[in-house]
Amino acid sequence: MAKEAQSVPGFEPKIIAFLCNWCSYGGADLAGVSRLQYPANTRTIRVMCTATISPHHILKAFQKGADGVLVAGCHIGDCHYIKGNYMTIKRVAVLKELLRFTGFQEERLYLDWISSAEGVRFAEVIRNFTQKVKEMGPSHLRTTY
Amino acid sequence: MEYKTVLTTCGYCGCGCGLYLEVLDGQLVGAQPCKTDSVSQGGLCIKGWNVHEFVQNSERLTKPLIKKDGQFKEATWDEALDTVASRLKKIKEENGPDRIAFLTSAKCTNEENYLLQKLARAVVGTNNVDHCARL
Amino acid sequence: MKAMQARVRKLLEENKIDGFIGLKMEHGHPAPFMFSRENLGEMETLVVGDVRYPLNKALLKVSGQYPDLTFGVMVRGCDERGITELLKWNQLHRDRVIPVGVACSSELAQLCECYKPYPSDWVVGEKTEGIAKSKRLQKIEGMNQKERLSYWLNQFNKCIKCYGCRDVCPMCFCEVCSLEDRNFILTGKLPPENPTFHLSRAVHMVGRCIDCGLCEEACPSNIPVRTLYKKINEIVKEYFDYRTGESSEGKSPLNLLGEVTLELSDVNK
Amino acid sequence: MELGRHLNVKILSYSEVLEVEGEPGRYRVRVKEHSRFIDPLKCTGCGECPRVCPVELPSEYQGGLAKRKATYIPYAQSIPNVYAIEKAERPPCTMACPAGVNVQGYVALTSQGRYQDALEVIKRDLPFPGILGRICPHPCEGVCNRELVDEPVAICGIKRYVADRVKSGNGDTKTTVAERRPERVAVVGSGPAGLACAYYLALRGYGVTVFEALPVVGGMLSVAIPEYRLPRDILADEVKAVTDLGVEIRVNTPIGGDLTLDGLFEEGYKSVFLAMGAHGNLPLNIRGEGAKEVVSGVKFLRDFNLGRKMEIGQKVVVVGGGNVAIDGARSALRLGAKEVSILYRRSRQEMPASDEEIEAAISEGVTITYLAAPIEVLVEEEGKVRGLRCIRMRLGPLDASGRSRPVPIEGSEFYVGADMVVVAIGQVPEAGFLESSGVKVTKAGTVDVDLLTLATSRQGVFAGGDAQTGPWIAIGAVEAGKRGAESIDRYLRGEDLRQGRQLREKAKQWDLSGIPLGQETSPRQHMQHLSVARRKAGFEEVELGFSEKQALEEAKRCLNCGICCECLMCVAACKAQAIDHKREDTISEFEVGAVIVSPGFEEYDPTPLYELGYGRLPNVVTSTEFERILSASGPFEGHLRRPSDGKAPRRVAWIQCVGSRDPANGCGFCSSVCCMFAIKEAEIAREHSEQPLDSTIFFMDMRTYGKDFDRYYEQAKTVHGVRFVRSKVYGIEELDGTGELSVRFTTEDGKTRREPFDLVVLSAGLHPPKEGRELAEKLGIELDQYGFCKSREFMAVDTSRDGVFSCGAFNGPKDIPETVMQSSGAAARASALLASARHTLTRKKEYPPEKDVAGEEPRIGVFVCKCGINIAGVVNVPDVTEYAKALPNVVFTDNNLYTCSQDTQEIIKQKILEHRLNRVVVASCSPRTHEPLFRETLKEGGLNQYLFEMANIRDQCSWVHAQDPTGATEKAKDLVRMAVAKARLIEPLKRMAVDLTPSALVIGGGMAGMASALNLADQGFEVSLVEKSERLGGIANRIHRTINGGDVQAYLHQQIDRITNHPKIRVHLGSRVVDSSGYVGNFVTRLNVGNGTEEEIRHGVTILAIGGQEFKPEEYYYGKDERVLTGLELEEGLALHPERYANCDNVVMIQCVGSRNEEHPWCSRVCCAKSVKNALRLKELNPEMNIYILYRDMRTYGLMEDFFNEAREKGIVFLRFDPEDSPVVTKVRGHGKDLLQVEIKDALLGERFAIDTDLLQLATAVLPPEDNKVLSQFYKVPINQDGFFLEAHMKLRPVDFATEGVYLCGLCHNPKSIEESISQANAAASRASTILSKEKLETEGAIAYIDKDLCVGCRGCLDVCPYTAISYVDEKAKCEVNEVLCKGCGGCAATCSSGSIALRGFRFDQIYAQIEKAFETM
Repeated sequence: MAKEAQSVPGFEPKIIAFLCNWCSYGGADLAGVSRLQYPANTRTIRVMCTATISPHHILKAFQKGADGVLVAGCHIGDCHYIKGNYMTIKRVAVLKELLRFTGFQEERLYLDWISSAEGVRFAEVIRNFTQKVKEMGPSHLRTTY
Repeated sequence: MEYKTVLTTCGYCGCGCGLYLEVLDGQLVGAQPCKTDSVSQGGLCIKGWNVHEFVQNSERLTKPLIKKDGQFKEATWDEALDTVASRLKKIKEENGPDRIAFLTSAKCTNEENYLLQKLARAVVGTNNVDHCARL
Repeated sequence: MKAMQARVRKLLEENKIDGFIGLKMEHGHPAPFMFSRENLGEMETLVVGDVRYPLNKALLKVSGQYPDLTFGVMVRGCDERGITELLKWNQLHRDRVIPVGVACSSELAQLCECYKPYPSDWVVGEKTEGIAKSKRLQKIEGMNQKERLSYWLNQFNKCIKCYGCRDVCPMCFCEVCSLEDRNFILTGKLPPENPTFHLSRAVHMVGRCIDCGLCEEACPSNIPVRTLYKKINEIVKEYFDYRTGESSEGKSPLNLLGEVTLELSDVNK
Repeated sequence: MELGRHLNVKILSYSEVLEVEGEPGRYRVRVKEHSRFIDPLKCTGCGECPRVCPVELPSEYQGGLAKRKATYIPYAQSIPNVYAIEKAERPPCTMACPAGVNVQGYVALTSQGRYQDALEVIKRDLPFPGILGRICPHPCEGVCNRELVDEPVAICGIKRYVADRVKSGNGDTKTTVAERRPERVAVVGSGPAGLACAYYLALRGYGVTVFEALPVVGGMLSVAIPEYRLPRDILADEVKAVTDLGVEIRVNTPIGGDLTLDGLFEEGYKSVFLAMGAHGNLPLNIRGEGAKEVVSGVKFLRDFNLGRKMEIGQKVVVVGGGNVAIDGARSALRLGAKEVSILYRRSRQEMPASDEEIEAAISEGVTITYLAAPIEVLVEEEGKVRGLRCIRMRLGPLDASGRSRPVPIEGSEFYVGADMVVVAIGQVPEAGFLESSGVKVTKAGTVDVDLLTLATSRQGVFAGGDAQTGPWIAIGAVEAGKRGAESIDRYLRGEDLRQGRQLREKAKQWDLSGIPLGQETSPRQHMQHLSVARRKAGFEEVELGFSEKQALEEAKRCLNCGICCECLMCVAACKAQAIDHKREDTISEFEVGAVIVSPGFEEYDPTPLYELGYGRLPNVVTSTEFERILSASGPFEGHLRRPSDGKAPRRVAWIQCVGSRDPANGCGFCSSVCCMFAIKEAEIAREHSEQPLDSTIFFMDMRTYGKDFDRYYEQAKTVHGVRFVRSKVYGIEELDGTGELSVRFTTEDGKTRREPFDLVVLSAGLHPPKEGRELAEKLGIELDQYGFCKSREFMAVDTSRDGVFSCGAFNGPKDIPETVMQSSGAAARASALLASARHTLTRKKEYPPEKDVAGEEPRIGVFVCKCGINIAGVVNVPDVTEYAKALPNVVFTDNNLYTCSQDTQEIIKQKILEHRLNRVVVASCSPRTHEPLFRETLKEGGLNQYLFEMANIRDQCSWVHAQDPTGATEKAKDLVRMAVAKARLIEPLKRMAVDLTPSALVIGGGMAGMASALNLADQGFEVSLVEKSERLGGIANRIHRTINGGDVQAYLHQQIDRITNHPKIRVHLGSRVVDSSGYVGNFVTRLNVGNGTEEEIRHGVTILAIGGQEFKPEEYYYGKDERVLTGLELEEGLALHPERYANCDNVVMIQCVGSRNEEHPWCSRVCCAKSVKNALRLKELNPEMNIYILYRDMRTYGLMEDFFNEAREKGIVFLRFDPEDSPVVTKVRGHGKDLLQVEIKDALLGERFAIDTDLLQLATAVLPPEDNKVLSQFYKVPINQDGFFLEAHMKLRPVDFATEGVYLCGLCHNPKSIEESISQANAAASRASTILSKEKLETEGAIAYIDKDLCVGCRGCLDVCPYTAISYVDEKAKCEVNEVLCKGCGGCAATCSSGSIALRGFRFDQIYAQIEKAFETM
């Protein structure tokens, strides 16, 4: 049955981050260049635009036991492909609502816009999200942790 | 131009779900559960939904094949039946009937299944007979 | 029944349509059948039937074979929404489909919790008011997160992956289905990965599901998949003010760029 | 980023143009590339050197609000991503130090508390820091520039602190001794010179023996300088540093006695260094000097220091002014003398002893008598001294030593009682014995040497220190020892002694200009001293040295004058060995066909405007500083803080026109952009502010004239509540140190008020750069009165010299869209000039044939990078490499120091061949910066460039998980596994070549259309020009003069002539577009060419230049009274029949008719200038005429402001009205004719009044073209809400459409002047030529493709493509991707629920593989 999801001491969440090459991935690089520190729980998958990310990928990530999924793209209007991120916010909105309805802790899926100049904000987003997922405990889909 | 549905029963397993085969101009184009069937009440399993696919499938065998040095070669019925008969007889004599087993197919009619188990039990003399739907 | 038979006969005789897809009573069971000028004689076997079949799906098969002919089809409220969408999704051609309406009975409407259990015009049945708010949804909305989680996981794990919900659905017209992509859903494993399997199909239903309920009726494990797709239609209405099947204008929100009406704060509530 | 890697762009950064010679098409350019002291090819931008650099200075990029190091890159993503070390000339302190010790180096290191490193810098030139830290008279402090600010830096005290601190922590610097050499060298004398020579010879591996005559080691250090100045343990310790190197010191072995110079050579020494010092004492040569109690200063100190018994008089007189005299006097006191006095024949300034010593002596009770000299020692009968007869002196002319010669004053004798006299008037070396051994000695008794090499007259014998220079300071002797060692080393190696060596020039203090002003003054630290009482008791050290706090404080006072202090810490830290402090500036010369100059602008420095308080009040900042404050990479990381106390401001004010529209201060022009960016800053500040922010903008005219700018202004005003106060600001004061500011201003109603603010932003104007004038001279181009580059009439980007073009703010202040248009325009003009040479110099790389890997089992090579210590410092690279070996399909793994270096690229190519690799994975830094580099290597290695995947284990792993090495290594392994998982599924991608029709279609024959057609034709491309009407010229036909006097009609006809007989242009008059299809490179357009016939044109690019329309108003009796004209109509009238208007008495012009209202909510930009132009023309006709211009905001931006001033000077009256009560025009009877009466409420005066006018000009709006909708459908290009065409990006791609291959220019984009239209037209031509100049159009590699069998033609993907690259093919009932248009955003692939669309390179199965392999246990 579904394990009770609550915070477990010593639990290190596994987070998958979909970053878009032109903006959030650039912000992550800038955080690096500025030597900002943030926890190492995130595994990044680089896509050219967040428009490439389908709900399938997000569901697959959770199915494979990710405790948190971060989707970070360009601010509206900044997208290298002009309107790629228009699709992203619609898809994530629908998927989150669906996850909430089926009892999955939809806060584990987080969408944000981070520009390539916002190294500081990128580090902040990762720190806050990792902390929040840590407090939520392991995903109930996680077979082992 | 004709489209109709033929009510029938799925032969794969023992449930015997009622289903319609969709026929368009003589071609089987789909299967639908029969919603008024007292047994399956409109449900089908994955086999039931695809029960129509093998019927007119181009990859069905039309001639007996015998593998010769790794390659299946077409053979006449006589040649095929002679080969099977001789080989089975040899095994029966050398290792005894129980070293042979028979597995029948849901795609055959009941009658054919009946004949095969008769062949096994009477001619070969073994009870190793089974049917994928545990008929 | 008679009215329907008369209308169909008239359409056929006036060459308005070349075939009518409806239900034919045969061996005591109403079965999907195409009445045409060749089998006018069997017209009286045409029934409305109190059980529903995906006639639109049959229509797709037939019109796919004969793209230049015009066909009639018996439509209830949901089927008409289906026709509207199938036109928008370019699977049917506007002037090659003539629907003949049937208004659903009130208990069928109650059963379906259908919000518009009648087509724009119909020859059989009386109009009953639609149900605005689905009680099923409210029941589940009422649960807290943990209850919802165990409810749905238990439901999903009953699935035998028969793909019946997809095979019966008149709106699932894809040539090959991404739920059969072995990189996405492993083969040879029951129950299939959940909630991925069911939620993926739910997402595909954005701008497609006409809430006809055939999926739930076809599910051998009685999984309330229809509730899931009702929720999808609710989400799409609430976020994008888009009602699937209602108007022949506009496109499903996930299939056009459009304008950004959502803020991050709406998403990360 | 793209520019940085472009094959055909050479970037010479950190460089200046010296000279441009030649003529258009063939210029010789000389460029000086300043030395970065870092090899750009080797530097990987890893950032280790700034971490070890001790020198901090204000960062220009951060507007001085944050710090940067001497080695720096301007900002993290700068291109080229190579560090540079900023160096001024060597600071005076280092130059003044005789031994050349790198003073700034060790002071800077000390300021960072890095004492060990500081000591290492010192010991490179001075082995005895402890000694010199105490006794050196520190000539360096004499020239320290800090003195110009307050007091010099206490350098010597810092050196002493460093020496003591490191010694106390018994650390020491590691000295590397070269490998042993056979030769042995003899050093005569163990003073500072001898010891230093021995030290440096030992370092070079020579065997050294030091011969010391006296029983103690150290020469003057031990026998002259008393212990209270130089404790013996310090001396012994630093001598040990020499003996530790294997140097043998033999005391009590004088040379010259039985052991002679020749003896030394016979004993086998190959070379000798004479460093006997100057122990001989100069006699007074006066009567009675022979008495017993008259003692030589040197002997007195020697006997006392050697502890020999000596009796001391009660009343001691010391004769002399140097250190020996002072030490003698203070030692005498300590030995019990009651009274000690010093006689010195010159004045205080000339005393050679250092001030501290003189001060210390006086404080210990020694009395000093200046300008006095003894002439006779008075002796009692039994020969005992009882006193001195002395004489007063006065200072005469300068003598040889540069000091004034003392001259006795007749009759000024006087008597001084004394029972002991110490003679310390100078030492002289006892070098007599050398004469006999062939070593020449000077008259002064010092050894005669070649001053550069210290070689004496005898071969192999060198000399240095006091023995050679006469008595001088110890640091000089140390330097001599070091130089001697160098000479001996060269002599013994047989190398030339003089080659590459020169003497140090004399150092002098810089003048004030070199010193950064505004340094806070801070007092010089002073050492604790032993109490006077305790000093007498014994020989404890008097000066107690600095505390750590004092040393740090003092070191921080250093101004870092040399900027880089050459402490060489960076050289050690740079793993790539890219740093070379000796790199020279390089001058390169090359030939170019054209020159484009764009040095940008400089923000006006508001400091001279004293009343605004910039520079004085910390919370008054300029706009660029505020941009930095708002920026995420700024000093406060984007949080809104104010500089004074870091508090978040609640009330912020912007003050406009600071350093603009200010003729009195020589900047009469308007800077064009400040209004807009002030509003933008107010908006962004509101977003960044944690609590509600009230922002106020003080302005004269709100000049938001650009596209959508006015809407932005209205929104800021009405929706976001930004307060706009039309006013004149007088000054800003600060309320006594609270940081609160109060702004004093006067509003239109004449009232003057004050308002409090937490922060004030000065919108400083855009001025030509300082070096602009110098650059203009070098390039031979003229500047205008303000220093902006002068443009030619109608061609803004042309300068006064052919072949040289300018763009950007250098030829006049402008915003980003204008700048980008001009930059493309300049490129177009240059391309037209060089059209014949196109494709000649551009390089095309040849690659080996691409190996076909289809069907092969994946064979993956994994290269893990250390990046120096940037990765290896945190991630266990060998561990990750080992781990990668075990991953499926991995057949080769390796790790390297710098995978991006040139040699590693060769290794990768070898490994590809050697192991038949068909996939490459590099685990290093970010693909954003390095993927193209590695793809290039794959291509050179014969592999398809897309068979490559990167794992970012630096920027997103080691750098950001520095404190969690295990976590970082774990993550690195995961990232490598993910990359390998995707690599397995990668397929080669081809970039398809698509044919292209190299011709252009220009729609619209107005000024813009013609300009772009001409430019493209001049570049050699075929052009079809389509004009709807029967004649070219468009709206320009009705314009006669530009505001700066250009003759429009003449230019127009010249253009029309060039168009009509240009071989490459076909003109279609009276023609319309009826249909268009195709895409970039392959457009097909059908024209209706009049009289019913149609023509089909094939073209590669399309330029829309269909102009705009003049708004015809209904109000103000327009069309009902011929005295009411639009601006255009009046201009035509003035040009064709001026006499009609000459005798008007009153003329009224109403601005913004039909603009800036609900119906047309935009500013039509050209009407203000047109009204001023017409008004000035009317004044020319009849100076008596009264002209009133009724305006809402006068928007004569840029250099047009001068005409607005001229208009006011000529008496043209400007009346402002608010839109709510705009002017009312009524017809009224008067003077026998019906008059046009214009009634207005003037905002300035506040009353309403009426003007009867003979002529009413309405400055009417410019509307979008009528066929905008039609063309928008044909070419699938969008229109904005006002009806103008919507460009791809307002600032960065102002002439492109999102749909590739279609461009726009002129009024159809937005209202603009003729010059601006022509600039934009050239820009459009330039952008179009980037397509037409290609032989073939290459598709992107990673683009989407649709599997025909799976697609059901549902068209769900069609409207998700931002580039309309997907089209539905009716006959196939399927969708298809146009590979030329697709940019690879993947939107369609993610939309298609059946999965029949895939984005190459990012297919679903590849992304699933990455997800699955993300975590080991998943």
